[in-house]
Amino acid sequence: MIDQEMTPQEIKDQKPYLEWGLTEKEYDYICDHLIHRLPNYTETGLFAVMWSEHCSYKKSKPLLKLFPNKNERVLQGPGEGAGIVDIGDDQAVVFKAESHNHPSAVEPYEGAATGVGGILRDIFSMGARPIALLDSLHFGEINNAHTRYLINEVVAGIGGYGNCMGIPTVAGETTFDECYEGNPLVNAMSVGLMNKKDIQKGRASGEGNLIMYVGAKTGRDGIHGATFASTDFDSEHETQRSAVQVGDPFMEKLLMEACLELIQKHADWLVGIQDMGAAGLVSSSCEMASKANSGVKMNLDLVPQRESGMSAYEIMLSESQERMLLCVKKGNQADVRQLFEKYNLDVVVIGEVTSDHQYVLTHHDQIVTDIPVSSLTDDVLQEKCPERQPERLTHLKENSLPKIDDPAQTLIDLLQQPTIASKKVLTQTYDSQVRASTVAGPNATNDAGIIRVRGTQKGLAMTTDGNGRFGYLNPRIGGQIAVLEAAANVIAKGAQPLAITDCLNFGDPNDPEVYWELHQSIAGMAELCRELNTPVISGNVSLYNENNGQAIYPTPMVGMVGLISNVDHTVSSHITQDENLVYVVGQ
Amino acid sequence: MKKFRVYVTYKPSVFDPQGDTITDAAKDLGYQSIQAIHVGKFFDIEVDDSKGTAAQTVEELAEKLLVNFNLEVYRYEQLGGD
Amino acid sequence: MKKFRVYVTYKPSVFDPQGDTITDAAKDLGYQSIQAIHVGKFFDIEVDDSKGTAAQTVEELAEKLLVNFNLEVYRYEQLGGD
Amino acid sequence: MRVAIIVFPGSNCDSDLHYVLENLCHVSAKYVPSTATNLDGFDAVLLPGGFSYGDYLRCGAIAALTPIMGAVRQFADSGKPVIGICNGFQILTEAHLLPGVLKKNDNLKFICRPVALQVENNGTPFTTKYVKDEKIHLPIAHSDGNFYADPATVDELEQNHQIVFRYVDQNPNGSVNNIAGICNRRGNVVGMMPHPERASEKIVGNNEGFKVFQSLLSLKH
Ligand SMILES: Nc1ncnc2c1ncn2[C@@H]1O[C@H](COP(=O)(O)OP(=O)(O)O)[C@@H](O)[C@H]1O
Repeated sequence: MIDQEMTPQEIKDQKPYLEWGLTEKEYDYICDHLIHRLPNYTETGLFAVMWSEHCSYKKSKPLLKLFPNKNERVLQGPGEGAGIVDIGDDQAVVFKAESHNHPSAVEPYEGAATGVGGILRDIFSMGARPIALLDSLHFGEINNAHTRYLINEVVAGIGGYGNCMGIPTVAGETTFDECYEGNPLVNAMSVGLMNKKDIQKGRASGEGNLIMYVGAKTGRDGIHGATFASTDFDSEHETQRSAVQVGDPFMEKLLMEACLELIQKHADWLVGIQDMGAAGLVSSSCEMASKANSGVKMNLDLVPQRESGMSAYEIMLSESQERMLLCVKKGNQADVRQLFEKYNLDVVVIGEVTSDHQYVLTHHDQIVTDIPVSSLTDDVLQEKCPERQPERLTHLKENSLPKIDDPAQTLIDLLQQPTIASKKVLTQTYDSQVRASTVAGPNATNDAGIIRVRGTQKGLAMTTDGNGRFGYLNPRIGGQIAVLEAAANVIAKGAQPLAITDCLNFGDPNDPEVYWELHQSIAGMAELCRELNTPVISGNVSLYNENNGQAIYPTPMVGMVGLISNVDHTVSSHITQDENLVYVVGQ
Repeated sequence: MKKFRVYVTYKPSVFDPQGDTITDAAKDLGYQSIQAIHVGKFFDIEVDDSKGTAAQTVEELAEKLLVNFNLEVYRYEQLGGD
Repeated sequence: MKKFRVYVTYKPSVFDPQGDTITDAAKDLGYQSIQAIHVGKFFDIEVDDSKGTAAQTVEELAEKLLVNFNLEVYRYEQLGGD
Repeated sequence: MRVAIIVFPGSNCDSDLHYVLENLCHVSAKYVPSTATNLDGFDAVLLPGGFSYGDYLRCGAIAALTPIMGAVRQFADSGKPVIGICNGFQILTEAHLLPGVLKKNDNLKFICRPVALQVENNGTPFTTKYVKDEKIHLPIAHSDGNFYADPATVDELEQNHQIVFRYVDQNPNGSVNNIAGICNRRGNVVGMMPHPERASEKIVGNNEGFKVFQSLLSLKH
């Protein structure tokens, strides 16, 4: 892709960074205030990707502050791979949701599969064993051949990855609406279980400690995937895309077992661990250094590579899957190497922690990057985004309840809606029972999935819920309803709601109306989270969900986990006998 | 009737975990001389050619149904026929 | 270095739903001239031939690993090489 | 009784078997890696489900060639009990410890759901606690569970009572003669697609598979 790299001056003159998503204002700010010189090609690429919305949350961060994220049970809130909640008996539950909307629109099987792979790494990098997967899928109307292709491939991709990993998919949701045509929403959530003592963080501290790379080799997959996910999605990008990320669940299974063995048996060798997710090596390494307030220096020649002739830029931005970055105590590198080699995984020391707060990369014996760590992670220019209530809402009739003449026919019509009809044909292709702990799986009679906690009486109920139509009619109430529906589903299984994770699926935030919707939805969700004492412990923002200029409905997805104190006492949601009495409780 | 064979392979830049795993397995079996194994698939297609458009049909079919251009490339040839 | 291609197909007596499914899909797409589609896989194998036993290695590998004789048959050929 | 659970790279039902044996059956179960070469001191060998080597070539094909399989063969030849469940069954066929092969399901999809089975042979070390022709339900979870063998082999299996479990009511995957599980001629090596270890406790909805393990426990040593 890049044979001859532009010089810093050429970059300044020709502005290739605009295409990578960096604005002129940001570029100038970086030159004048952060590094006091012109960035070279590699550095410019690193800034572009780290300053993208996907990595920096520069647009959504001010709104995310509205969410409550602490309470007496929360052990880890947002900011790490996943959030953690105490469930007693020295155990904790770990969970997070992640969107893979844009990759799935382009290559639905691999997009969905690698979405699952990514969320699982977030869970096991915290030291937890994943015990369940959930998903939230929103497609266009089913009467379209391309939509049917997307559905089949996305569902096959989720199953293909999760089944192979041996993690049961126990709940989820699938809806169909025209607004998602061409821009399906593919959100995956994973729940893990751990002993509190095993909690890990992604940090690189202690001068001289080693940065180790483990897992799959680096290829040119998904270069600029992170900025790609952060710019408007139109057909033009489809052809620009360099290489699709391909998942290897077999390698990830080995990686998971190796990482869990390291964490659970040899925590003393380890300083920190982080998944290489979006923006791969650059985001994991600079975030690990930033969180520990240290510097890091790495030699890119040592990075295991699948393709020849990769540039520093490509190595750093590659989104090859099934890779982890470790910070290992000096002196234990041979032990760690031995452990990973037992699982047939690549493992190499690629750098070390420094004390000078600089981010330094060498490639082919040249220094290709030397910038402050904080310039990539903390100094991102915050943007104030204008917002405005959408036109459509000012004219909304107060009372637009549909008139129903023939309730029986309406009921039949409703039941025929794909969104309401049974999803069995899809969910049967997911292994929902591996790990032999599924008390309730995906089934029309289950409002939430339940996994029992072996060795205790406890169970964990979990659900994903979102409804773009409510969000469209009233984003604030839509946000409230998403949390409320999740809570109702968990409570219906006899569980006490603990906390939530979310995926905020919205359109282009530069559109003031979309930004308003985002703001309102978050405010509504936050209100309900406070009310229910279910803080937001992790989550993900997916913006620019548009197809040829038309935004999707505001679709915040809520993933909730609840604790069941005695799993023997859960009830099913269906009517089990003739002459059972039906009650309506509440308003 | 004509017969065609369509060969589909991964693009060289695309990660092929299947091929890599099989290569490793071959080496583990003691076949150290094996350098690389790549997996591909092929489709043998019998087409009625009374309109003389069989080759074009095969191409269209490959592009619409048999090949995923995000990941794969293809090539086809005519086999013997009557 | 030599390069071989090993073709693996179902025995004619074994039912292959994949081929039928693709044939149906092709007809659904409107390609009525398609009579039948059969699916096979191939393995492209690069072997070091400094001992002159590359072909034999490929055969052994096919029989031990690549082919299941309950279902499948194989055939191989040498591709260009140096 | 000492039970070996073979762990192949990519096995994922190994810990479920371990849990059933240690926590529900209270017998000693040890994980044995596929790189090991002997099974001395064990009384039974279990090959778990999962995706050994990612199922990247054919299900079970690469696992069948790992070092441990030589030891499993010896163990089986000595008449001791061996069972392969799901991927374990696929591995046993690929290793020719059982005849036939597991093809892709005829709907070409992964299927996870409960199925109805009939116990056809209650003489194997894993089925003595069942009554002959007993109808049970067990979960299946596979994309390649469609048992196939040439007609002569199938006849032989039928004649020698080597069909251990048969799907009844409905055949989920297209397997010949509705075969869900078989044994070798001697009866000590069993392969089955359904997962008894996922159906060994009421709390997970079904305990009709537990008798597979109880049968094993009741063996005399
Ligand atoms: N994409 C999916 N993945 C996993 N489970 C799903 C998915 N879609 C629906 N389900 C499950 O199927 C069941 C029925 O779902 P749904 O029809 O949406 O019912 P409800 O409206 O009661 O949530 C639930 O158990 C749900 O968790």
